[in-house]
Amino acid sequence: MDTLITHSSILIIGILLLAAFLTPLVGRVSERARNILVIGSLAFAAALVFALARDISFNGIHVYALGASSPGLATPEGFMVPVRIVLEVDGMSILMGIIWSIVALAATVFSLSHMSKETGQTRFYTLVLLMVAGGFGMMFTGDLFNLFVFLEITSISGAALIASRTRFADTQEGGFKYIVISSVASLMVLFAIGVLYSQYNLLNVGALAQAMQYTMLDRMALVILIAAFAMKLGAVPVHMWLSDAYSVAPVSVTVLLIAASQSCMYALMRTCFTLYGVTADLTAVGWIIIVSGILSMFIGVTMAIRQTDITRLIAYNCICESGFMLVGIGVGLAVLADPGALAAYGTTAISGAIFHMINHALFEGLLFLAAGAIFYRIGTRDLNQMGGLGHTMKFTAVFFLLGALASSGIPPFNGFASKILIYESVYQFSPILTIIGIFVSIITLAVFIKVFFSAFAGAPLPRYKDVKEVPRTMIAAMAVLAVMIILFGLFPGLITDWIIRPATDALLDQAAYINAIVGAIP
Amino acid sequence: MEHIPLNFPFLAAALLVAISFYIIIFKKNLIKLIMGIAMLASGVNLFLVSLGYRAGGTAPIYTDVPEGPMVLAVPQALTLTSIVINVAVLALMLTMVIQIHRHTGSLDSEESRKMKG
Amino acid sequence: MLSKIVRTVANQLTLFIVVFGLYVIAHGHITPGGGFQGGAVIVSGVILLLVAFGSQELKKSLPERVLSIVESSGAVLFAILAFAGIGTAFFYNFLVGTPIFGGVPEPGPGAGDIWTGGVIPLMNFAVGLKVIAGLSAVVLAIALFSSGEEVEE
Amino acid sequence: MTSMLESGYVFWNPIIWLIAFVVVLVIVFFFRRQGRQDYKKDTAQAQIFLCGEEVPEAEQRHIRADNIYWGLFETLKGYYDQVLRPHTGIVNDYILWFVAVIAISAIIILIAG
Repeated sequence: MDTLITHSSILIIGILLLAAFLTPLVGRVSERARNILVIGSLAFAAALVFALARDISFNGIHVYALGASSPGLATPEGFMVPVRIVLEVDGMSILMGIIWSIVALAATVFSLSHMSKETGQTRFYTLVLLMVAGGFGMMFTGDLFNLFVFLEITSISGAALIASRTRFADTQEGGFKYIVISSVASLMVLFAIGVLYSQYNLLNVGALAQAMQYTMLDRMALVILIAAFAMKLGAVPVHMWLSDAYSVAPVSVTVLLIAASQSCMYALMRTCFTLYGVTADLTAVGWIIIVSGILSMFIGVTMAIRQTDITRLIAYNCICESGFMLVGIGVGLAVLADPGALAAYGTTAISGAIFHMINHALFEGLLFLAAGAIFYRIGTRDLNQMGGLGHTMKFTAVFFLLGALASSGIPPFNGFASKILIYESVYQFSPILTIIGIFVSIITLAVFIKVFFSAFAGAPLPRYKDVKEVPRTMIAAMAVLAVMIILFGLFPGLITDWIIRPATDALLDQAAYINAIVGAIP
Repeated sequence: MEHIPLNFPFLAAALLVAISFYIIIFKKNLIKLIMGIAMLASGVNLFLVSLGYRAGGTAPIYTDVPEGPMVLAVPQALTLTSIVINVAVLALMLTMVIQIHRHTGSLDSEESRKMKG
Repeated sequence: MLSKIVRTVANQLTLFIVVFGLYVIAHGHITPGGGFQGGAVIVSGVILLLVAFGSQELKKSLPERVLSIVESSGAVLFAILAFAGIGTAFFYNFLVGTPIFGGVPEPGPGAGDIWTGGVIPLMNFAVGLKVIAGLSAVVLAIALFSSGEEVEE
Repeated sequence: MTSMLESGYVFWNPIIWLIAFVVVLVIVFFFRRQGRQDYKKDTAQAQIFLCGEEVPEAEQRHIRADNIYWGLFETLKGYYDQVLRPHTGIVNDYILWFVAVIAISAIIILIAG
């Protein structure tokens, strides 16, 4: 067991990659074996994530050097700097890992039925496993170059998955937009990494953070990194690709894409807090992120209310919700240099944002899965064509309502718990931000009333007389997310104590992150 | 960076990046757009390779090398990885463009915007 | 399909290209090159054949099924080699010091010894397999796509 | 308490909220019980009454998504015209916005930060 925990960070990525490569071979033999392999490897990875989370809460940051003579040996004797590929998992990374594992498992179980009518399923699952492995890599990696590599793995497999239903013209368009955007963003990330490397000859995040001088070139690199990650996570004004890509992808893929966007949010936070951290004065950066967050909230929700395509509407709602996180992070960054303000409300703002990340993945995932369930039965995403579906698809309607209430911040669901943390702390920073936030939340409710009314409510339409409830695996996938939404809503204190607070502390404790790498000589 | 005699490689990389951004933004043909992204990748790769250059250095291979400095091996490894990734990206983009052309019969990015607003 | 002269010359040249590609793969750990580069060289031979014979003809000798299996097995081989070192650490070079590719070269300038590198040459071969199959499949698929034919899933 | 969430100034406890919610629910239900008891199912009482007009079919009766909130969009026409302008759906413009964001934040951070 100890050996398993020691190697768990690489095993999570490695097992998924191995399973991805095995899937085409197994898929030729039997479909059933392939599905068992996919679900089994994802479940195994999820179990390892939880074991690793437990280990980190007791033993602190987990460091793993690939190919070293001892797994924890990041800086061997005779070397001044960390060598080899290093994985570094702290409280923040493992929180993202928990989100990823839950979301990936739910999405894959959902797609067992949802994709069962499609061709090329073996390739679909190969790409899903690659994407999940890439996401875990992004969260666990300890050096910038592997961040780029895993970012590209996630983007390429994500784009291929978006375009996987080649018979529709709009999927090709959405996939193409996604891959253009992500490849430009990733190349700019690589450019920024090159700028940092040119000055310090380092790629490791911890070692770079220690050496950081915050020169002019460092600032340029910071700007490029922030812009690239902001584009990948869909912040206004570089959000337009998000609604195009999310709305056309198969919903199980969209759920994975949400988690991939979350990992870009993680990369943004890692860049700001850990890589630049206290060396730099990040007040201006914080304000840029706040403005972007406010714009995301406002434009996201006003565009959402206009849409008649159900998945596109939820995609705009995603932009709106990520605005809340950006505001929380931005406030945390703006007061990072001021210990008093940080203790008074900065930490709360950051933990609210982190809590909202996990909640966002859960309720947007549930909303998209419910939308996909509707598409699975009636074959259209157009809200104008829908009506009275609540009479026959009771479970889907209830799950959609649950997700909608959580997303609009209605108590006692989890969205409210994280939003109140953000409101409370941001109010002390600037009251106007909170007022905009509450206003946006109210419009979000109006958005979902529109969807619920036009899709589920009303008299049963004759043309949907024969529509049945979706298969059991799809309900199970939605139920997992729904149960987690209710649990997170009812016990927010427990969740914050267990995972959110350690994640916030890990994010703010730059010295511990550096020490785990640079001082790791046994 | 006093080992680098001239800033030519960096200037070339900057020029490549600038030209490729011009292409990506202003050329509406999807194939030209892909060429722009390929050029952007080359620009970034050139930048990375020239970071590791040492004046008079030899290739970082421990086989029959003359005495003297070696150029840095790490940026070359990074560049190779980046090239490999870009091959995959370009192949994926081209297949998608072929599919777009099949569906819409056009390669113009203004034609392929079913989704807007 | 091009003329007979072109086809014959392409046939002869492909052999040399493949041999050169295999050389680049095999010497990946001591000279510039490696799995990807050598694989790309070999795929350039495939492209030569594609140009000379056309995608329809090449599809018969390189069926998609075989390419897919070879590609997956290359990747699986790579992953297994990485996992084999997990007794110490993932990617640990467990072959150093053993009779297989186990030589440790002298640091500094010296003649290259091919019998070194541990798992690295083996990984180069695995990557080479994957790249040959994968890139050939990509090139073939794009050629078939652009000739307007449906590729079976 | 496991469900207590404190942000420093206020606290949020869903259990207390749920208890209050249930109490309000009971009160509402109590008032509802005070209403008339003579409702019968499957009679004319349960049917739609539209000023004596003939009730249209479900297909026509249904309020479609386009019609919901039309007044809001009519009022905010000027705002939506402005917001829709950058949402062109052309992939080139997306990159243009990306470059613009880099340029603006570079100016801000290089000068102010």
